[in-house]
Amino acid sequence: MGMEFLIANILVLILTVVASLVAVLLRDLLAAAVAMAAMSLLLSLEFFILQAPDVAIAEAGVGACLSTAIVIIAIKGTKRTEDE
Amino acid sequence: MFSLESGSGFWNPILWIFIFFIAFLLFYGIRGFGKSAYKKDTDQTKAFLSGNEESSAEEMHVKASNLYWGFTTSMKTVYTELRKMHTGNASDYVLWFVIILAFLFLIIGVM
Amino acid sequence: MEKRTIVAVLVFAIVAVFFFFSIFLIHPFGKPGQVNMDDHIIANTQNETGTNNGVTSVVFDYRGFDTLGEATILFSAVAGVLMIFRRVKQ
Amino acid sequence: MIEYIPFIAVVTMIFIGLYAVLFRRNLIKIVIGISIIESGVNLFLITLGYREGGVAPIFTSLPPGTTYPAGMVLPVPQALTLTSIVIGVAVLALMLSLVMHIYRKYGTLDVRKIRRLKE
Amino acid sequence: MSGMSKIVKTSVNILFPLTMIFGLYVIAHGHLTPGGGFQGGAIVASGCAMIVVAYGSKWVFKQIKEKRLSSFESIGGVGFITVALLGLVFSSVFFGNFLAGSNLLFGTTPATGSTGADFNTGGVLPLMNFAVGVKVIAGLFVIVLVMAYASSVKEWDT
Amino acid sequence: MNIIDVLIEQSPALIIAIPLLGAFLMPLVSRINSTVRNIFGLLVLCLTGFFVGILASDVLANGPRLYIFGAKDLAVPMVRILFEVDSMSIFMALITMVLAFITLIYSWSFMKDHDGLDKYYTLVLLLITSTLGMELTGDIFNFFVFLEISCIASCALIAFWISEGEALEAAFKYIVVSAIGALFVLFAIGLLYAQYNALNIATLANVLKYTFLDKIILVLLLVVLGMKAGLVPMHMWLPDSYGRAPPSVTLIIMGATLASFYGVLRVIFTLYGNVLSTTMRFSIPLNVLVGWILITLAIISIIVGVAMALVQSDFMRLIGFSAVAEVGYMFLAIGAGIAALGTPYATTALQGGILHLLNDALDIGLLFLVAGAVYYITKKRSLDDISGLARNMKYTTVFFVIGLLAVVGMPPLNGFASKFLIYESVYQLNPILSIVAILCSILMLAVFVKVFYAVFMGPELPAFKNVTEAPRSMLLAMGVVAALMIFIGLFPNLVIDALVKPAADALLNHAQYIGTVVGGV
Repeated sequence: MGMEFLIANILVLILTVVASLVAVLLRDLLAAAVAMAAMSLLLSLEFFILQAPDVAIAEAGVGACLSTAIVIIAIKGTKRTEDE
Repeated sequence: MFSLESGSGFWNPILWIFIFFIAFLLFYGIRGFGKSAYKKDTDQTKAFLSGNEESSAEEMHVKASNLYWGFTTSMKTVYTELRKMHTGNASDYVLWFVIILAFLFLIIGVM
Repeated sequence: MEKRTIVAVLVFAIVAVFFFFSIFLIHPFGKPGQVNMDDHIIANTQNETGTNNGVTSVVFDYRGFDTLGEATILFSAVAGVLMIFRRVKQ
Repeated sequence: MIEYIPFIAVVTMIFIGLYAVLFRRNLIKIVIGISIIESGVNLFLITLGYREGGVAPIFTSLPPGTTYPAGMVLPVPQALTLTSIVIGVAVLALMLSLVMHIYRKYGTLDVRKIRRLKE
Repeated sequence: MSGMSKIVKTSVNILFPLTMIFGLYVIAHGHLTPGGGFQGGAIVASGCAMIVVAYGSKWVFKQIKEKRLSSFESIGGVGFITVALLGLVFSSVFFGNFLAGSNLLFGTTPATGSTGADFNTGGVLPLMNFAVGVKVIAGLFVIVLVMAYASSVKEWDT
Repeated sequence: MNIIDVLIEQSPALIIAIPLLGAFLMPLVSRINSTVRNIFGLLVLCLTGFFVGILASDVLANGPRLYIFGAKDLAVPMVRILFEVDSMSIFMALITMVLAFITLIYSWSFMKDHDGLDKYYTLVLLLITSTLGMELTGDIFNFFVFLEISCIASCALIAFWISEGEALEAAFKYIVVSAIGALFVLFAIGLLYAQYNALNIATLANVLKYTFLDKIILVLLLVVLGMKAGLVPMHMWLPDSYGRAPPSVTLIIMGATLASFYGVLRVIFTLYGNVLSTTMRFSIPLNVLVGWILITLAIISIIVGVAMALVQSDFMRLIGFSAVAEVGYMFLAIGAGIAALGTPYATTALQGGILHLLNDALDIGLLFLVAGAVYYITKKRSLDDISGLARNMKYTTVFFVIGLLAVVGMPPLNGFASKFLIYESVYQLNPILSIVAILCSILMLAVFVKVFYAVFMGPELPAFKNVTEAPRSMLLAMGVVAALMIFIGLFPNLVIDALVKPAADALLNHAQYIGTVVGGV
């Protein structure tokens, strides 16, 4: 396995995990939705690195775009902050 | 012919109905020996509540939730635990799932 | 801490330990052990399905029935969403 | 250890999502948690299908010098992941529309307060 | 959502046809290049979601009824299952790829190994890609549209 | 070639394709009018039922049948999806079809005044399709896909009464629980694929070695499917959703639940069939371990289900809790069958469990239909608000009494036949289990006597002076179920010989299931 591949792979994976952690921990739901979009985008990049272009396109279209749109619509229909 | 074998016993509905019918006839016959002085709608059929007036049927009706009051009160400790278990919280439902998952991991996974 | 939190953390940890332990028993990343099914597909996709894209041949031909199920899932989700946002006359 | 890093990322993502479901109180956070679990499982399937130095299983203008089948990644997990992604968005849409409706009825998104059905 | 500023609307007007063309390209070339019915459908549906964001869901809702979209989705699904059933009729097995190798429509078999892009290959797969594409476009768009409409009206009569 | 042979050969695919096509067409058809829609639904179900019938007659006579999607013959690695239909699958499919017919007939009257019915019938057909698919499939990923369809369709149907907040709440809880469960199933499938590079159940069962990963997979599949079947303490979604779904669809949601139970059977007996009796860990055979785990959970299910049912005041929620207890009886029987694998009474226990599956579907189904009729007439859920309905709803009362007697296991109704087999065989494993089961049965009688007293006996409330009998199609549906129950009660041996024994043998004979695929290369 090439060194560049390894570094890119690990970097993207760490960023994905960090993005998902941010999406879970943020109080502001809109920011969490954006973090989720970032996670999906990084995930689709990871799929591309792992030679799965089909899945990468699907994840970019469905996960990063439509899912985020749906979540933001739902946040707009309810309320924005997480109250404890 | 129509019987169901379980290895140690058998169950035959047709035979059971036949025996039940005979038992019913016997019971009916024995019932005939009872008092024939019973008359409907006389004082002898009225309930005697220490001389108090009998309430109407609506007032006497016990609501369904109070029906087994004695049982539930005597089993109070069990029922408080059971009610505490059914919190109705969606996260708790998932938590129970994870608990069973952990238990079975410990039992099956370690063995 | 509440009792629920303690229990939750405990079982969470147990399940996590088992999961983390189990993934080290899978083949190392990039070196799949048995590959006969996938090799068969890669070798035969051009002859059997006439398709250059191996993934599409799996999605629509070798495992086309799953794709029908997938389309059905989307269909039932749409039916569900439309049903939930229907107007109720009262 | 370094060979297992993608798998570790997968399990970490699954448990981050599970954490959201178990410990977060907001319904939309729970939904986001389920979505993260789903992403983790998708990544798991793709990771299983990767073959060292392989290219995508597409024959149109293949890079020269590719040997196949040994030089291609496995196609079946990719197909499974496609199915799983569509399932994910379907479940997400249904859950969020339920959440929107629940908010209109209950006036809150706190999971501890949405429990008229108990005992 | 009553619609956004003029700049947004204009840029969406330019971007939307491009997204549409790209999505349809992905659907049509699903059997040759990465992509297919789902991926292309998702891309087109995101373009439509862009329209919903820019123009407001009420305006879009006036233009196109959700019943019509749901019928389109049904038609896509029926088309998919019909292709599968045609396999049952012509090659006597459900999901049979009866066009592959028949030299009819999409029936050419490509040479093995690295080949150029020959559009006329794939058997029934391009047909299924189209059916699924129609279905996914309509399905995802109707989900976004209905949810956006429901979140934009204050009280819906339930 | 005979036309019937061709139809039989194609029937596994058509059983799925026809209701699916019907579901896709339903939004278009229901634009015409409601009568056409009802007739269309019935037609679709009749066609499906016909194919299930001919497939059943063939499978019961000639053994398991394969159907490969997309090709005539198997390639050596099982690359394609295939359906493998044996007697157990077809038994489940027959139950599903019966429940589907009853649901459809009942819905005609029950759902008449609602709107959104095109979506309702679409989802009903989708749920039936997914249940049939789960039961017939021989591919584990395909099983997951159908499981997911059944989750989504059930969730949407549970939320059908959207103007009640509780229905939405129940649906949300259901979808959270089942989405997470399904994702864990997908993880388990990934682990299976990683080890053996196959997705076919028979192929996997042939090469399974019971490594540590296989233990993880077993636990994941067992727990998720157990949760979907309603095992305590993962049952809490079940009374919520059964209690709040329209009673007409509770039947087929119950069909999906039973399909999950079938999944448990398939995982234990077929997927782990080879290793089940040959693996010993710390001098305990695997089958004893798994069997006693199931028995423990089953006993807890029975006790908790009955105890909670006793204090409920909502009619349908009460039946939901007693459904949990009935699921416990089924798990008790198969747990005993697994723990004692190889002995003659294990087979009896298994037969009892499988017969109880049929009886549970009919008994609890009839009670839900009666509850639905009461709700339809009075529009009230709480038992405290209803009283004295027996005066005006004579037929419904009779059906309720039949359901009551059957569900508590009174002779000579069908519930007794299966519970008799369960008690007798479990007694030989451990007498205490049997005693607990019988005691809980008696408590169940108390539960339903309370319902009978509250709903049908008692003084006539002024609000219900002028109530009438339930509409005719609802009575017809209830009558059909009651007739089936009396028939099974009177002639249990006919059903056992014709359907239950082949099903139990098919489960125990995993070598045949595997050999049909692997040997047929």
